[in-house]
Amino acid sequence: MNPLVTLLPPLLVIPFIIFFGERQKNIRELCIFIAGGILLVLNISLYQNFLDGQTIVSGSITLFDGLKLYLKAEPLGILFALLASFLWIVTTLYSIGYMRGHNEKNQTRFYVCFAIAIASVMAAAYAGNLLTLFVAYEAITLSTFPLVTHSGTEKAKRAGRIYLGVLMGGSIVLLMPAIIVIWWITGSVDFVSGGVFNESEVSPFWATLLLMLIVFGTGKAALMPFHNWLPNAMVAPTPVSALLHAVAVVKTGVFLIIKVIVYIFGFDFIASTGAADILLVFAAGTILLASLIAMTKDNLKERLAYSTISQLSYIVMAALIANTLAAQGAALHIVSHAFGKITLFFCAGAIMVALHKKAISELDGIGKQMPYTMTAFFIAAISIIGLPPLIGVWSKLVIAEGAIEGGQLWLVAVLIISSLLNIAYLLPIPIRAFFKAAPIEGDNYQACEMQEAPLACLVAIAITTLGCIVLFFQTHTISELLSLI
Amino acid sequence: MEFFALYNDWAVIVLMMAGFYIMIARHNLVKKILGLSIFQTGIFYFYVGLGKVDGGTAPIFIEENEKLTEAVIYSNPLPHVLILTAIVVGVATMAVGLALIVRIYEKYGSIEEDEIQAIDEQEQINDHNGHADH
Amino acid sequence: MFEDIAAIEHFVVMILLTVLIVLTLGIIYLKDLLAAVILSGLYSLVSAAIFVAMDAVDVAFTEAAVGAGISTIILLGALSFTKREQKPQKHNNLPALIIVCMTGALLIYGTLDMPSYGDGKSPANSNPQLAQHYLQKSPDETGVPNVVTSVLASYRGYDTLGETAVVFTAAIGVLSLLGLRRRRRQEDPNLTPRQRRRQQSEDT
Amino acid sequence: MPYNIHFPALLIVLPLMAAPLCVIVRHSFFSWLIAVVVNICVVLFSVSLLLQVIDGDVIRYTLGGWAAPTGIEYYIDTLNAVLMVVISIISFFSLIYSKASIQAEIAPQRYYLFYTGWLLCLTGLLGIVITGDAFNVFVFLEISSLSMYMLIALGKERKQALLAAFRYLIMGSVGASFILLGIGFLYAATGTLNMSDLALHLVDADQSRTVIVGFSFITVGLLIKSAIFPVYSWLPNAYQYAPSAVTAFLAGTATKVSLYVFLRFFFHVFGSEYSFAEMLLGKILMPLAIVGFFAMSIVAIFQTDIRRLLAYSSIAQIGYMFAAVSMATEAGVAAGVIHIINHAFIKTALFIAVGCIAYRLGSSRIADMGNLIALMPWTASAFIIGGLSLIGVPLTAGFVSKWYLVTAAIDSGWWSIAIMVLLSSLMAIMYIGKIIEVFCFRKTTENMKGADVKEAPLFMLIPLWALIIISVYTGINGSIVVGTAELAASQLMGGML
Repeated sequence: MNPLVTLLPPLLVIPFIIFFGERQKNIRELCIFIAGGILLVLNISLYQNFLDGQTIVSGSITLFDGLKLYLKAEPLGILFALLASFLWIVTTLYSIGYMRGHNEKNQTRFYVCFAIAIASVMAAAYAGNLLTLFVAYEAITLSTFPLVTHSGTEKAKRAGRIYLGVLMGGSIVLLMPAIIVIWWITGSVDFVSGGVFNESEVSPFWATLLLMLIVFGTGKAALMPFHNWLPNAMVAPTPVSALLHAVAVVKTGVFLIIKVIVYIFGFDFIASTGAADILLVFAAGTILLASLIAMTKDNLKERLAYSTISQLSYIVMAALIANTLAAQGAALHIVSHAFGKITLFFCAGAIMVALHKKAISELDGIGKQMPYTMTAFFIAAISIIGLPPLIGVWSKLVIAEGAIEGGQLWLVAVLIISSLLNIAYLLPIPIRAFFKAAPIEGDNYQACEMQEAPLACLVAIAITTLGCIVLFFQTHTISELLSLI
Repeated sequence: MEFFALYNDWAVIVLMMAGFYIMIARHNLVKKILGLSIFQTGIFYFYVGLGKVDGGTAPIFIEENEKLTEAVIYSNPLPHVLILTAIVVGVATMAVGLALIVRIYEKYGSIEEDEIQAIDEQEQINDHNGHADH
Repeated sequence: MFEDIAAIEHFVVMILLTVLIVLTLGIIYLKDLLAAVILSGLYSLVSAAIFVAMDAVDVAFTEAAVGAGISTIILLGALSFTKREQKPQKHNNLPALIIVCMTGALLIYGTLDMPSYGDGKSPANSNPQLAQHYLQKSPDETGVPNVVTSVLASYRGYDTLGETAVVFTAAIGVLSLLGLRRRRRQEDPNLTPRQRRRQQSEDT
Repeated sequence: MPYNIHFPALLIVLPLMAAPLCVIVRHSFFSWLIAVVVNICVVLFSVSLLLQVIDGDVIRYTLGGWAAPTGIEYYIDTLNAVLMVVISIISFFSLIYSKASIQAEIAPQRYYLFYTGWLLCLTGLLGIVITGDAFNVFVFLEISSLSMYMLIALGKERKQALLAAFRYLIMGSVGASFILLGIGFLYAATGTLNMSDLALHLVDADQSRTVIVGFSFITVGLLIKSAIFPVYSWLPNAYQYAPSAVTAFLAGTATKVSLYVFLRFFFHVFGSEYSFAEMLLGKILMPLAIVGFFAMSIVAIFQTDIRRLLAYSSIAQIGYMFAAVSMATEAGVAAGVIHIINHAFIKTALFIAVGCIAYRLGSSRIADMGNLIALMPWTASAFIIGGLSLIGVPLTAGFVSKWYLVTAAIDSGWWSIAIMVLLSSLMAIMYIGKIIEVFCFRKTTENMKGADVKEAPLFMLIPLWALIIISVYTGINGSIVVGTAELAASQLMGGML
């Protein structure tokens, strides 16, 4: 099967979204569900085909001078595509509840941009070479820009400016030259097993520089000091924060880094040149620093954003360790963090819709009003921290094993410390909700008629929470796929 | 001889540069056009001077079928042709420039570049304020 | 003997160029634009004389007719629609002066190495495919006794076509800039009879 | 005799002869029709010429039957053939667009003069590009310049346009006089005016000061004409106040043609060896180009008028082109040519989009353009695509340009240039981002509430989208432009005589 077909459902649904528009919301959203379902089915059948040993390649467009755009399925991409398409359905379900409950304006534009972003994510997941991935990366930036500035307030516009500036600026000023140099040195930007570099061509200094250009240029990976856009982007509606800024967009960034390390540089090359050494420090630093900052944030979404920054650096770090085990850990963490973090964001959004509360300090005692939501929050937080029986434990474990195999024991220490920090900034939230008494004056309490989040939201939360649990027992399927790298 | 030739070369250059100076330094628009004309005339001398041959005469054959002989030396006709074209081009430019000046005077009531610029800037400020007041 | 004639020619050119420099200074410093325009007309006439001294009689004719005649007329015409006086301009423009001096120095540098004035052997005058070709073959090839005319009309006739186009462009330009203005003036009841007459004569 | 043997002559003569015809008919619609029909013919001729020379041949067409260098000849290789195609296509689309746009900008009595001037300008630009004779360049330069001054000044209500035109006239005349003087020095040194012949003679005369001075004067003259960094002052006002169709036309062609003459002189006539190795032209131009694209991009960010913003962006882009050709390598020249072509289409499209907006809004202030994406979705989205192309986002023509520019810089070891180019893209993101933000997220301002703002007329949208499609197509299928440009560069660098 041609991986290009995965672009079709999200793109073809756009005319329907525009056509039904605000007038017939139910039909509009039904269309999105159908498209999401088709997309998921397509991705699953691609996955089956791949397991059957077929090579899945699309036709190519030649830009100029032998530079091509084409799609090709490989294990990492399939995993990413499956993840994104599954969560798209869940998020759509959630946004129905959220957007209506929150009375957002311009919902049609929201859904259109969302669909374009998903199509771009599919293109990124199946990108056959670095150029295609780069194109998809830019498309994601552009299509999510209107989502960040959705509310049109001054704050949103400012966030939009930073968003565009860091993501597009970084990609054009740092990432693009890196791609050009790779092309210039090797004459190819294709993803090849084992990488395209050899040591005789590139000195360790240049290799380090090139890798830094790529890792920092990929602003979506939010490695410090290029992380600032992510907390700012939290002005977007919560479904956007949940799917895009916790899963699709940021994961495209780390996905790009993993792909470049696995298929362009190659583990051996990185190991022999030591190109990743400096960056490992940056990644480890980001993990700890972002966790520390997260503790200081009172705004729930912002705290989650910093948590995301920290978690993304796990993946970057794992990729930089540059061995097969760590890379598998990185891929696994993409999945585990996706389920965990999307649940947390869903819960944050649900609290906002139901109780109009954004700050953590206001959450005292809400566990009584929103028991389901807060239970889900608790489970997801446990998963992020990395305790069994939740998916999060596996990914951290594999990354740690990879670090040991790569001889980087200090990274294990970083992992342990950061897990403690995770506990420190995540667990107080459900604890406040369940064990602290609600404030007495009760002004807000009376004003809010809604006790729990809208049903659509709750269902979505339930699905992702279940995902966290079920995947704990199903890791072997993922490992099986990843062993094919 | 040498002195004359050198003097003439330099005089032509002085003329050109005087014209150039008027063009870029004077604020009066008519003066600028006059400067252009002087500058260009300087270039014409330069060209025509290239074609001059000592002891030569104008390249016109007096009698029919007269050929170039050793006895008569003619100056080079090509620069003359080029300059005929350039003179006409120069006057054409001058005409367009003057027409612009007439229009500028009509709209601004001035033919001094600095005054006109001041008027423009003032109006821009007014315009801006006008927008703000709206 | 040639030496003498050449020397006289050089000398004449020298005197005339000196006159021109004086005229140019006048044009720079005169505040009265009308006077400056008259001087520029005079300037063109003197140039015509220089062109004659340089054997360029056709150029001299054109300069006298176009430079001294037409240019002066259109300048006077333009002045009649605008102002006679130039606003006094006190400060001397130093950057402009520097640019001009640099350009002048460059020019002088360039002329030092050039074939000397009146050199029949210079590349320009001896090129067999251009200058010499025109002088030697033009009577046979075109049948016109005036070589300048034959080059103008035949060898480089395309340039002349371009020249015509330039004149046409300028005419269109002037027409588009001033055409409407006159119509508006005619509607103006406050015109003196003399102004009106002048416009009518211009229109026809 | 093949049917197409006289295409080169027809290419020039047809628009030239059509110009008086427009004056004779004196009818606004018919003069437009004449211009369009002639322009279509010119497009066909130039495409046919390009097809003839695309194999690497050179057409030398003698005028009046006198072989060059005695007479004047046309010299057509890939470089000028492709440029003629670009000029004629841009002229064609701007002309279509002008039909509706001039209604708001020019008095109806003068429409026919407008089209006459347009045809003359087209003639002049094509004449400069096609000719193989140095003096002839000057003549046609004046035709195009004079008609440009007139076209700029034609606007009905804009008195600033008059001053802009006059300043352009003064600067343009200085430039043209310098070029004339430079050609005079070359003639003094070699005795010939034909470019290819000059190239032959200059090999012997290289060292003479006469040639050096001629070289310098031509350089300065062309730099003024192409509005490179320190001598750009005429451009912003001219672009801002000219009728919008004229701006669209000029932005795509005028400075590009000067750049073409630059390439022709310094690579073909003087030879890259002399221009860049001996005269160190690259060392002089490169700093100007870099300061140019940097400073002008920054200036563009702070503009409040969208036309002026694009004008400064144009100057910045000219800096890119000069930076590319200053490397004096084949890849550099190819990158320059690619950018000339791509930028011509992009900038014309952007100016047309701006014209459409101003047509409906009656204003070109950025602040007045709130919520345009909803009011004029087609126009605004076209502008955004064009803007992304200016930034160099993948799948647009601008990306191809930037890719080649950076590759060429790295190839010749100018790492710093590559970095500078990319950093200045940040500025492009800022000024385009600023406009996109206003289009999409600012509310309609109070003083625009009353105006009946709706989508631009179809007649304006068609040329706009045609150009956008061209520029996106050349971004996706870049091989056409790249292949042609590389061929042109190799011919130019090979010093084909």
